[in-house]
Amino acid sequence: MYQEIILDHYRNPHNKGLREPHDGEAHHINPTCGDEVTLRVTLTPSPENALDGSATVSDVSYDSMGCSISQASASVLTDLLIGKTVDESMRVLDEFTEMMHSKGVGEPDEDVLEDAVAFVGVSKYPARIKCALLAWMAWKDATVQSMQSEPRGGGDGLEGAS
Amino acid sequence: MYQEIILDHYRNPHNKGLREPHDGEAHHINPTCGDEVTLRVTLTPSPENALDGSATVSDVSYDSMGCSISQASASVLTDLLIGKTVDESMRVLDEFTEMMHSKGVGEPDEDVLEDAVAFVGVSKYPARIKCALLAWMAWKDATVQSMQSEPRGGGDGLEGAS
Amino acid sequence: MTERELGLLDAEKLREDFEILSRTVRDGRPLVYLDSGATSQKPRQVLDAEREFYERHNAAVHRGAHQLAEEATDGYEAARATIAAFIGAQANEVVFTKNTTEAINLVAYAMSNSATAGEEHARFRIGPGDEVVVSEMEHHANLVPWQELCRRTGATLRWFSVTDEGRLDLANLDELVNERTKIVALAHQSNVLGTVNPVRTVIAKAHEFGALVLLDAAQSVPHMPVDVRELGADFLVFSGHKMLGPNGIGVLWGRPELLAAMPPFITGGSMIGVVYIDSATWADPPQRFEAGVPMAPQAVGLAAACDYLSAVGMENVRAYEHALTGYALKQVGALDGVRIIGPVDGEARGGTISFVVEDIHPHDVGQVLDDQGLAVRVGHHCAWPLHRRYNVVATTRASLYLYNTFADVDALVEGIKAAQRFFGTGPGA
Amino acid sequence: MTERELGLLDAEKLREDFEILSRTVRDGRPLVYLDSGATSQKPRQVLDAEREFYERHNAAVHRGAHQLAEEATDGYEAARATIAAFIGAQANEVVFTKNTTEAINLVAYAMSNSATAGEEHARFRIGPGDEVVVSEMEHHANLVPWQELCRRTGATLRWFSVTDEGRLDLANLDELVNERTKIVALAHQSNVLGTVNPVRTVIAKAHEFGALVLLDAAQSVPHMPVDVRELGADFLVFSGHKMLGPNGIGVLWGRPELLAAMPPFITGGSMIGVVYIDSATWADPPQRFEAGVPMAPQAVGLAAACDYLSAVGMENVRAYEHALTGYALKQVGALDGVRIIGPVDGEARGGTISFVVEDIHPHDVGQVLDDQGLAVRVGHHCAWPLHRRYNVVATTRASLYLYNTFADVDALVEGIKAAQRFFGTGPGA
Ligand SMILES: Cc1ncc(COP(=O)(O)O)c(C=O)c1O
Ligand SMILES: Cc1ncc(COP(=O)(O)O)c(C=O)c1O
Repeated sequence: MYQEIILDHYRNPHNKGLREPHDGEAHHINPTCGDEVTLRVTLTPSPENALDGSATVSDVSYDSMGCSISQASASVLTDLLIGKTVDESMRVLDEFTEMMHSKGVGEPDEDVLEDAVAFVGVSKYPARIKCALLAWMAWKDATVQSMQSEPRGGGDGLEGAS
Repeated sequence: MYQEIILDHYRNPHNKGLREPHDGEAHHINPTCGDEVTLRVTLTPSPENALDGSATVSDVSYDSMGCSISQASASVLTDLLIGKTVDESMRVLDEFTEMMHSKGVGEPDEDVLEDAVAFVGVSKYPARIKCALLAWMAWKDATVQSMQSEPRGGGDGLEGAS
Repeated sequence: MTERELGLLDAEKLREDFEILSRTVRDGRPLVYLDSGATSQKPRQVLDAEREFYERHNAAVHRGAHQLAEEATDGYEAARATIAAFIGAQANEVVFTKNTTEAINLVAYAMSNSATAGEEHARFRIGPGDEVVVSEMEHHANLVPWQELCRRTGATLRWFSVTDEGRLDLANLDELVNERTKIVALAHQSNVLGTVNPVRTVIAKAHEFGALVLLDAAQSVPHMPVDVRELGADFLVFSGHKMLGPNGIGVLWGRPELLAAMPPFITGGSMIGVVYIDSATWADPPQRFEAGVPMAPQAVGLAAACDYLSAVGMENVRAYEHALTGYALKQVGALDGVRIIGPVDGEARGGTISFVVEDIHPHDVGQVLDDQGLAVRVGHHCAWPLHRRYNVVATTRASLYLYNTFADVDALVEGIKAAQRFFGTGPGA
Repeated sequence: MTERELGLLDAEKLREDFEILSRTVRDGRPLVYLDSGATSQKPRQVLDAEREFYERHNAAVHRGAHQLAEEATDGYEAARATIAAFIGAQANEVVFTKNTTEAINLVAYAMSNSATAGEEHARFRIGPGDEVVVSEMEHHANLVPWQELCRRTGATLRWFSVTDEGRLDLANLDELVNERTKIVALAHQSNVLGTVNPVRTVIAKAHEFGALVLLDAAQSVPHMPVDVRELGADFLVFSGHKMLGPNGIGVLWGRPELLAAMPPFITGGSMIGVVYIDSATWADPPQRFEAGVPMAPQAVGLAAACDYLSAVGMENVRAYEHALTGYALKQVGALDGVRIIGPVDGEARGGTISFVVEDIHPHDVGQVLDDQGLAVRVGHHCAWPLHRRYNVVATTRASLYLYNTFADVDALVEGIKAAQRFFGTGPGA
């Protein structure tokens, strides 16, 4: 289960460290082991200035404490979702969640999941699924929150993410 | 277990029906089946006018609702204890209790228990032991109560029992 | 008539799965087990499933990251799904308890605990002026916990009567269930009368007033198809040991939104969110209500029992028991000096037959039956108020299950006659 | 060194009784089970006893008058006597619960219930101004129920600290235990640190003020001789599944005069004196606390576990585990980059060894160990406040029992080294 990609992200996490500005933030804890993640999302409204599925996830940053799987999964998440629309991101989330519950059977969609397919092996270890999903669940909460926030005006998001 | 003696006492119970006067009364219920007994004891003080172990159990009467074993056991009790001193009666009680917990092994003392030896077979049926003991436990309570009551004066007891 | 004629269920064949049914009692008499209402016997398949768990997969569930712990957790959660499906529910709506009794106490204590729990549990608060409704035919398990809830909170206990025929008396339904009613706790099937109650009527009335309804299904789930969505209750409880499953496991089913709004009952490990030295938060249901290392092997055993019953088919179980009960009501009911306490017709009633034999105390009836190898129950069957209602101290109860035969009923009838002969009562005495 | 040199206990021989210990995991690795602190494995003798009950004597105990019911009741009560004797108690002082967690909740709820119970239960009343004392090293099972008791009653929770070395800090004993203290609830042996607490000192102080003491003996009764009269506590609780017994059964031992003065917790059948429709009275202990059809087969299984442990000899179990633990502390403690959380010397501690491996998360340590067939536990082990105290989110825990060998400890050491190599940390990285 410890694919090289996972270990790489674990050793050199991307986008770690909380950043400003942000539209939504979520703090999730894994009650069975105490692992924690705080994750922030910044959205850029669509050209129509809507904070809906067509908005862009312009930044994701996080701070976390946890095992290799939870750390690497947070890092891969940021790589995958930054720059995608909310709708596209939710599709990735669904695909990732489904893979995590696949018990290692079935073919994850590599086009959608990219590096995240490395986590397919984790799905064979039920006790670790929560680790892999921790950041994703936090991302979902933070994004829903962001969509309910006041749009900070076009462009801000991208600037903030730089 | 249904010895002829038991069935006889069941069909023709002795001393059934509550009588006056009495020094102590106890009401016992068997919580597993709801059987009930109300039992009264009258004591006659010893020649020294003491209501202690040397007092005489001058009357026992009861009212009850229950199975053949509990009915017969109450009836046999009255036959055995009326006329004995409290000390002697307590010895019979101890002997009876011991026999009921003997699981049918050991020789009950026929000199002490007389007709009550017929209950030795009941001791092999744990669920029925409580039935056999119900009146005896009530007698013990009522007697302890009687000993704490005010002596009603010599003779009264015996008159009352007539 | 033999059960073969039903063509639905081959009791003789099923009996082979129950080792204990081939034993003898009291000097070599074949056992005739007529006490399944108290607890059922367990087929080999159930005992094997439990043993296999211990010998292959035993570990603390939800607590380890090693292979055994994973297998144990999988087994436990798969069992939950099987048991949930057996009553038409989703897995996350099923809470494991040690028995029906704990499941009822869980709901009753959640209600009193909500007084000091957060606002999110306000839905369950209860206090002076509020009412709890039960019935005269409840098992103590579905009566005393509500008496105690009322004592703790100052709420008032009210109850349905039963009719002379052994049916729930709905005459004062409109008066009993009203805007003060917080919860109605009712037997789905009586463990004494056999009566199957018209629970839909009561549920509909209770829901008019936003009251909750808990069904004590300890005697129904083992004997008939039960679908919680169809019934429409809010909570439903039952025990594993009465439905071919192991002892030490019971089930609380609850509507998910209600479980989510309920504060916990027993607290400790595995039911928490975060724990600080002076405060804690709760996990989501069902975990919130399952503190401590659970009875995973028993859950696996109960799931095997559900599989066993499903393979026979619960419709077949019901139909077979219905036929058997009809026969027993007729045969026992025809005896002189025998009075059945409960409905004498087979409609809306299960295979529990309680009766009194004139001039013979139930203890004595039971004893004579026992001497002939028949295992029945005597006493008040944990339904003392119901017995008081019928002016009897105790009854003799024969309770049937899928492994009983028409020959068992015949043996019962012969046994009752023998008791009458022995005590010189009844016909011919 | 091998265990043979001890001449006390032949672990290799005992292992033959545990079918599961000969299985393999993860692609054919022999199982090395180091998670007995979570739950123990069960010997054949225990599983056989339980099965024999089901196949020969199964019936509802204390509820029937037929032969099976008598045999079941005898088996259940004989089991109670055996288990009581195992801890130096009388049978009537032993209450069966489903686990340690329920046993602790039973006492905590009895205390809050006494507010609305009769005067005869006044001894257990607790309210604002009163104090409950626990420690920072408690398992959630012996912490959260007391938090909740305080929430229900307005009493105040206080706690002992632990020292850097993993010992109970008694520095403020005089201040913590005082005339306001109603009950002290304390682990006899910590499930994380392994520490055996100086309970006699605490008990003596508590009794000066008439406060009750409950010992959480879930981790001590399985591993050392325990005599309740010698200890002098008021209540003592433990679980069957951690001492070779079945799941689904636990024990509350209590001083008889205290049990007699306690109002009930779970109410229902078999725990009553008389029941009316609107009120009820209680049976004497232990029945008062055992509502519903109990887990008789599990009680019989637990008695068989006690017999098994007694045959080995609890002094031998303690001595053997002491030697094994000493070896493990030395070997694991000697590893670079490994820090043991808990006493590093073997005195007054049991065979539970929790540790952190520098720069490797416990989940990852556990995973690498699991890949080699080693079953350990990772996480906070239901002792979150304790982990916070040591500034760690989680630890890896190896817990030993009588069937573990010195070779198991060697495998653990090799496993930790492998994890360090894999993650490129530790010596040589
Ligand atoms: C010290 C201690 N107390 C209490 C418990 C709770 O035991 P159970 O989960 O069997 O109720 C445990 C084990 O989980 C424990 O180790
Ligand atoms: C109708 C009914 N409710 C509740 C119970 C209690 O079940 P348990 O003793 O398994 O908790 C029983 C059986 O004893 C019952 O028949």
